[in-house]
Amino acid sequence: MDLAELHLPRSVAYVGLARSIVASAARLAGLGGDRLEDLKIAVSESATHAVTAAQRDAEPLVLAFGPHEGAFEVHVLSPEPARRDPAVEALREWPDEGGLGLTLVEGLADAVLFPDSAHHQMVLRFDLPARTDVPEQARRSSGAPR
Amino acid sequence: MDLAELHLPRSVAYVGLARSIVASAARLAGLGGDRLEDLKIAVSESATHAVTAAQRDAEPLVLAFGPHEGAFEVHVLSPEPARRDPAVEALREWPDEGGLGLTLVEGLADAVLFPDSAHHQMVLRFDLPARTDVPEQARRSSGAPR
Amino acid sequence: MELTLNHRKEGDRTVLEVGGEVDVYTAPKLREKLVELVGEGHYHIVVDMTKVEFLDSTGLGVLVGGLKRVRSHDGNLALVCNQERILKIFRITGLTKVFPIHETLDEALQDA
Amino acid sequence: MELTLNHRKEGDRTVLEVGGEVDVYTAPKLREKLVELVGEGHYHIVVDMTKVEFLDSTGLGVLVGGLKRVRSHDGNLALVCNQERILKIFRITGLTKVFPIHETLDEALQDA
Ligand SMILES: Nc1ncnc2c1ncn2[C@@H]1O[C@H](COP(=O)(O)OP(=O)(O)O)[C@@H](O)[C@H]1O
Ligand SMILES: Nc1ncnc2c1ncn2[C@@H]1O[C@H](COP(=O)(O)OP(=O)(O)O)[C@@H](O)[C@H]1O
Repeated sequence: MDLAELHLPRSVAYVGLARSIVASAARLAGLGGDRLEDLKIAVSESATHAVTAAQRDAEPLVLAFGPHEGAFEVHVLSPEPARRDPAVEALREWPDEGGLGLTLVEGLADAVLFPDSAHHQMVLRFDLPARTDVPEQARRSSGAPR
Repeated sequence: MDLAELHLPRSVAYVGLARSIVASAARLAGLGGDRLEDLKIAVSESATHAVTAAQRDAEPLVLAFGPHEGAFEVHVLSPEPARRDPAVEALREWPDEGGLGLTLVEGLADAVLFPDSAHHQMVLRFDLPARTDVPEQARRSSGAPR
Repeated sequence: MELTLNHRKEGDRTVLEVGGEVDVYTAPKLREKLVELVGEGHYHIVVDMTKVEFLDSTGLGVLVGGLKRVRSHDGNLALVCNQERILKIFRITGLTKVFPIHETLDEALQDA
Repeated sequence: MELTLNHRKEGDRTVLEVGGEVDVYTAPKLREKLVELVGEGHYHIVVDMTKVEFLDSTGLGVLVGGLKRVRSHDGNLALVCNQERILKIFRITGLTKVFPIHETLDEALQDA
């Protein structure tokens, strides 16, 4: 599984760049139309979570992505997923509205996996259309060459 | 200078993904139309050079990019820039046609810099239109937030 | 794409036109605007999202916050949205039951 | 975007239609095709690049190689290209002086 990796400064200013870059890779991999919009929102949620949950903004936000086993996958490493940063928490005006982000991700992706049991990593999967529909090079050049 | 970094497997299959991702970041940063096409070609040349000049394909191809001092910059680390890999050289049918790549990069970018004297790194600069023409968030979200 | 915010009075309603991308980076501007409007006594707000190009849960949270704010003044907050991709995220999160959502601004303004 | 290659005879010329992206990943297919055509005795080739969406120096190198190949058989290789962004890279590299470049296929076929 040869994924592309995007490293961004861990700042809310880069969440827009994250979703737009991952979407352009997904388009090359054969994801189209509405599914690209779904992917953009799901990536935005995961990146927002990873950025705002971080205790230190020194380490970059890392997203790994590419086609894998029939789906376009996005891997997001989320620091400190279980605990909430009190500083971020203090900014929340509506703590009782929590959970919208994860609800959206689960509603939009075809699958959401947490490969490590501590939930430090989140994998979003968006099923790709059958291979015959996708230009061959586009698929290869946006991820695993074979 | 907070650049985004793209890490790709060092394979010719990923050069297309590299140019398309860097172009989508440049578009967000305010680069438009023909200049995006120029950038795509220049990035393709640099990435091709970095991939084919590598002695080992273990290390990833790394491109760093973002707006900086009025231009959209792309930094490409090129392993072994001076020496030619004999294996790659043997594949060349037209050794006397060498130099097309660097000629194109220099003809298409507004500036090409080699910050280290050993030429291991190449920086391509594409001037961005005056700030007033560019949507504010697009600029920020594709690179240096301030 | 920058977030754009423009408001105007339409009878007893205040129409807030939102354009561009609403995410964790731009949402604070939308929140400030809603806080400001309510602070100035605008309690009957119609948020026109026809020109919104991106919205995620951070934006949803800000809209929910706006709703709570106007309700604490016996006001209301309605939405105008005709884009399927944006309606979808209101449906997934169950917020279609929380906000009155209209297809056109006229429909929203005619609603009692 | 995959590289597409289709050839046909037009009188004494062979027209090779190239579509999609020609870069370091796809160029070997174009080179093989040119080697194959010359091997089969096609020495008067018109490469129609109207549908090319991307071309960089690797592609230029393959075209130069094709030109050398047909010339060693007293043949020729002409190009059809009407896209400014692609003509530009021929100009920058000085290859407009090396290849006959035509705006349309008709023009290329009428050229002696
Ligand atoms: N990308 C992620 N990786 C791991 N855990 C996550 C991720 N996103 C959300 N969570 C967890 O799911 C819970 C709800 O998060 P979220 O839906 O973002 O809530 P909110 O809407 O309150 O920000 C939190 O405990 C959070 O830690
Ligand atoms: N991105 C780069 N970084 C450093 N040196 C480069 C780069 N691209 C080309 N060069 C150097 O410039 C020379 C010409 O390279 P290039 O134009 O790619 O030649 P060719 O067309 O023969 O592949 C070579 O010596 C190469 O090492």
